[in-house]
Amino acid sequence: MSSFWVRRLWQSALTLLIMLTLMFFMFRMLPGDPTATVISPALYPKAQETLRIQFGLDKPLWEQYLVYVKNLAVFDFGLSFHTGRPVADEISGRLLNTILLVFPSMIAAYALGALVGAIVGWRRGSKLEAILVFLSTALQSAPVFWLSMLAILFFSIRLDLFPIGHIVSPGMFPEENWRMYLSMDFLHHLALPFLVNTLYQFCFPFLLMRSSILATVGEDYIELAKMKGLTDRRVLYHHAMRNSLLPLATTLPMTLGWAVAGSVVIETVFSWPGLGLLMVEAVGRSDYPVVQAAFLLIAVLTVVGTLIADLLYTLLDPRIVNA
Amino acid sequence: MEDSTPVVDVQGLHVGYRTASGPARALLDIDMTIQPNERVGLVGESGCGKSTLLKTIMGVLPPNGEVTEGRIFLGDDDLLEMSEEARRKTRWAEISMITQSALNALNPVKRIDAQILEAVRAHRRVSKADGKALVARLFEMVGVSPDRAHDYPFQFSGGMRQRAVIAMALALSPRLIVADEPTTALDVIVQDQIFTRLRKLQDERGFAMILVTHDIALVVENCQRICVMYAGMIVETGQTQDIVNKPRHPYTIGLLNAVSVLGSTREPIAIPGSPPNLFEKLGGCRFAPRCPLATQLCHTQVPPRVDLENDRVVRCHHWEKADDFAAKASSAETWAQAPAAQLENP
Amino acid sequence: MIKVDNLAKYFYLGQSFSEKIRRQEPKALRAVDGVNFTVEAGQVMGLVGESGCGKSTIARLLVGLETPTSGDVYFGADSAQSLKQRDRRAFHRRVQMVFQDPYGSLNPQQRIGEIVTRPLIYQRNKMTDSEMRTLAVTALQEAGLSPASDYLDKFPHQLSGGQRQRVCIARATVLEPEMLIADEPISMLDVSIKWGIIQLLKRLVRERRLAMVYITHDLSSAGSICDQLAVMYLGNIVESGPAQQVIHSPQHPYTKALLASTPSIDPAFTRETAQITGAIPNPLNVPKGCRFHPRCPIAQPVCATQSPDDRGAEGHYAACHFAFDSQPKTEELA
Amino acid sequence: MRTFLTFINVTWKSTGGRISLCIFGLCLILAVIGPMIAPFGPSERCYDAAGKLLRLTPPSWEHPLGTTVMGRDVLSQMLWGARTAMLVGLLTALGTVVIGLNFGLIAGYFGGRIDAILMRITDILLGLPFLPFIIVLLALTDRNIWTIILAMTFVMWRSTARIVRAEVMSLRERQFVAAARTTGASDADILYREIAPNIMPLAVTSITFALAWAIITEASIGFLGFGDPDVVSWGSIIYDAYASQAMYRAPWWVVPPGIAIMVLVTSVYFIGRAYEEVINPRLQERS
Repeated sequence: MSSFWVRRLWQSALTLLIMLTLMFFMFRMLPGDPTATVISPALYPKAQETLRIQFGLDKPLWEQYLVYVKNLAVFDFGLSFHTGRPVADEISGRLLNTILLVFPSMIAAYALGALVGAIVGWRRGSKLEAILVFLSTALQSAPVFWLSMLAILFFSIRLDLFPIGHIVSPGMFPEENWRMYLSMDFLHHLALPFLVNTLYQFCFPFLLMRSSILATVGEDYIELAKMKGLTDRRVLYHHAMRNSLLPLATTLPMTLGWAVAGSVVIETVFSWPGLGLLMVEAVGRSDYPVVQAAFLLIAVLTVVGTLIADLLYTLLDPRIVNA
Repeated sequence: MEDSTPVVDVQGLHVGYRTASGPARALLDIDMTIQPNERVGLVGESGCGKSTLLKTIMGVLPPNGEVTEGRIFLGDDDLLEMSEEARRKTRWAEISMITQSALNALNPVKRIDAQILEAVRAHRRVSKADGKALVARLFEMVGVSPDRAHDYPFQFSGGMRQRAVIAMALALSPRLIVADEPTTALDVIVQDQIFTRLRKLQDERGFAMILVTHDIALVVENCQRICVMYAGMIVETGQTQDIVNKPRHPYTIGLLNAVSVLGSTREPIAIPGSPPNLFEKLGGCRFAPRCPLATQLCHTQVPPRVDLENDRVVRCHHWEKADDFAAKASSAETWAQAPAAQLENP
Repeated sequence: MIKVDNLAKYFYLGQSFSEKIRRQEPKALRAVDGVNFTVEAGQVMGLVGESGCGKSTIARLLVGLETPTSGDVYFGADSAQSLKQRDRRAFHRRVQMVFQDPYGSLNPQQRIGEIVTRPLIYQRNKMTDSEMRTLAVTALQEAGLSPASDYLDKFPHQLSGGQRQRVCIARATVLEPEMLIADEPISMLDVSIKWGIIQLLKRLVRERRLAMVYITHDLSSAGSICDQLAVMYLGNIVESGPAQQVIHSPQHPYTKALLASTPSIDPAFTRETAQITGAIPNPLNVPKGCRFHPRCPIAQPVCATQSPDDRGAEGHYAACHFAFDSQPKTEELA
Repeated sequence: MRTFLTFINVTWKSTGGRISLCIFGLCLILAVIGPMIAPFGPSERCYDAAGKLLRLTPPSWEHPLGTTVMGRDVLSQMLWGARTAMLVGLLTALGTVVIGLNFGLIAGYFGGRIDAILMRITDILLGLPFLPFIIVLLALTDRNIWTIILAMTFVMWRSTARIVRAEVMSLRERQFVAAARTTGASDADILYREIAPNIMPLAVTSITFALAWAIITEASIGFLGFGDPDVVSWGSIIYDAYASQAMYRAPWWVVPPGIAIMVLVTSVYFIGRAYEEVINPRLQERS
């Protein structure tokens, strides 16, 4: 491994460490006392004491911190204040639900956005271009929760095509096992949030690709490709699009982490039991071990995504050699 | 050579651009003939329309550019009348190009051999082995080791990249190669090596060439004929020897005067003023404001095309005074009489 | 008189992790490697060479944009390095530069008037606005932009290349420097106006008794601009002397190759073919002995081992083992 | 001021820009005078002649956008919400750009260790889950509008800083910077007199993005129920509708705030784009 990657890994690890440290202290230093919800001042002092010891809150802050970091190393995120169950168990299923909703729609949105953006940018000045640019800007400007509500109003309530929310019909899969994800019922529930999210996420890659194609059109190598007698399609797909795709493709892994964080809103509207909804609930209940773990997870996703983005770049762009 | 049909014959070409600041007339009544095996030099300053002319010939005018009049014959066919597909088939197979900046012209993320073969495959089927052999042959021709053919453009030095672009231009043995400032970015020693190579290749393989450059010395050394362009017009055309020894257009005279000659202590003289912008309406000779010979006539009437002996064409109302003017042209006072000079130093 | 004394600039490359662990010496790119020359007031010294020969690094060293690895520049008795440390602004006032790119060297957001007065502001001259304006107007007019009032409120993009270069010259002269560095000032300009800029520079050199260093790749123009000429190759001056002498009787094989490769407008002039082969070596790996020997048509075994001293007299020197030999060695070799 | 006028001038040149400026201007005016012309208070309950609470009445002359489940006038809430949206948007955008611009300028210009530290900070901020983080901050501190503005600014400046830094790093290598240095300019001279004016077009684009983002984010916060309980915002109107379970029965309650957000944010995006389209050809011409 070259020194570039050694340094890069180092940096990422450091970033993560700083983040988890900051988060740890943020949750404990800020004015609102989250422990108040678990250890109600109304309890007997004795009971309060027991609870403190159970959650490890009796030790000095720095010691708590060391224990926290040590436990993290074995993926022990502590206990939920709300349920008393290990946070890791609480989160893992929720994360899967979010990923099943977010990743496919992100990938679909990026693929579609890039393709349509490229075609529209290549044939610049068309009516279709103006309409699409306007529509996608407007779409991007609308709050996604509102769009979701309109979609539910129209598709679920008026047309009765899709369920109003949740991941499966109530009572269908009481034990919530893997079979759930293979059922038609799950897909039926997934369809509407997937469509809304895809449509919403479509705007960014579409607009980016279009402007990036517009910028490539004037490049000398595009002109040369035309002069070589290549067909118009070949110039578009093999030269203009290939080169403009590079920045877009490499931002995708990074964006995935953000998309998980951004799923908060859409999950709330569709009552989708994902990480986002969990975070909102946990914040509402001051269940900070859960929130902290969710944050950490997203941070890891983003940092790893950034690393993958860098890696992709070096793989896809021959100009970058980290010798 | 004069009896044979020309490779490319441009007749009365007018090209304009629609821009935000109004229409611009980039080319005015261009006539240009290139015979087989001939090297023609196209000389002019920035903005004179030489790259528009090339783009029109190659068929890659930007969307806001438009041919308003004229024809471009390739053999017997008018390029401007062809269907898009027929036109595509002529590209690179009949006319290819050596571009100005090889760094930007080669796609940075594609291997060089792939970029060359792509051009070939757009016109005929080539097996993998044949393709490899072809690229190797081309690379040997331009003096780069064939082992390097599978590299990316950024792995090449400037000189090697330019050679790769030449190899690409030769790939389909076209009848005409257009070289647009092929060596501006290179050092003189490499430039010299590349031109020596190009002349040799032309002798061996026989193709016509248009060399476009602002460096008049390069044209004098490499071309049999010269076209001098100014502000969208070809102001003078003729055999190189004739143009250098007996220039007929004041701009040509000025241009020859404005460059330094190696080993000579003669001080060059700049032409006063600067080239006009192309948005201005054409009220007369576009060189008139910078021309010491300019009269009222020049400011009002576009000079007509004057055909002289030995394929010579001049566009100047006062071409007959040229000899007289050329004799005085090496003194700064002569140029101080141009209208633009009087504006500069009142 | 300005004296450049043994000036050198090495750029040290960043090291990889493993190299640092093994404590290897950092690789040095010897951009300028021990250069000496002098420029008299009222004279033009030309530095000629191909890209990568170090001529632009010298320009940056002379105006203080880089700090030399070793060596110094003397203005009379003052050392530039100590002057720079003592009073950076005073140093900059004495040396000014005209850059190659008239488009990039003017701030696109500033009006011409601002561009020309900025140096006075940066020098903290404590002048009033009208005093500065007067100076700016004079400088512009002297640079051939008259009446200056036509230009003061324009933005750079409203001017032609030649006019912009005149603005650059006005900006340089408004501080009344002793030395002017011109780095390829005409290479990006149109042929027909180039010489106007040269004549302006020459007039300034004459009238203001400026010492000018003129940097170019073009031998044919250097011949008619410069009084003295120095030819550079891989960070060294390989030949120097009075301009006409260097061009008419070149002594170093590299100078000869450059001359033989320069196209000429004179159709009667047939130049000899350049004998030079190969490309400029990587400056990270400078050849031993004479730096030119791997490409030299007259190289001998001695050239690979011993780096040549300057040979010559009366101001014309060449760093070649065989310079000024009456019989060129080429024939013996052939 | 001069910058502002050129900005208006430049944007006005395209039709899209002109329409967008008008819409934005209208929203701005409504933000100022909206509460004054609003027929009812934001949380005032309306009753009919008989003294019965007007729950979920459809649009009428009296209540052009109908009433909510609590009997509040939707139009009045919308007008009060305009003030919130504008206040949050403008202040956040301003804070974001001022901080981001200075950090970007300094990091890009000086490079080295300063740059490394600043970039590490933005890395950390980039790793934070944007919306959840702001919600947590609000939950732990104080749910009021100023905290929202501060929290958003705290996270959002990272992007501006990164973009500005990249631009400064390329501007730093331009010849006019070298030219200024050779005339004796100090680092501060170069940074603020030579480089900063060239960053302005970028700053304008940044402001529009930050503005758009802030408005949407504030709405999302409101929708998730973490908004300032004392302030009506377009997001909180939708939240009330959603929480009351009445939204699917009362479209007049849900649709207007969404449309208002969409129209305002679209106009902001188009203003940015119109400005960029005029500025860009000039940028390209120079390079």
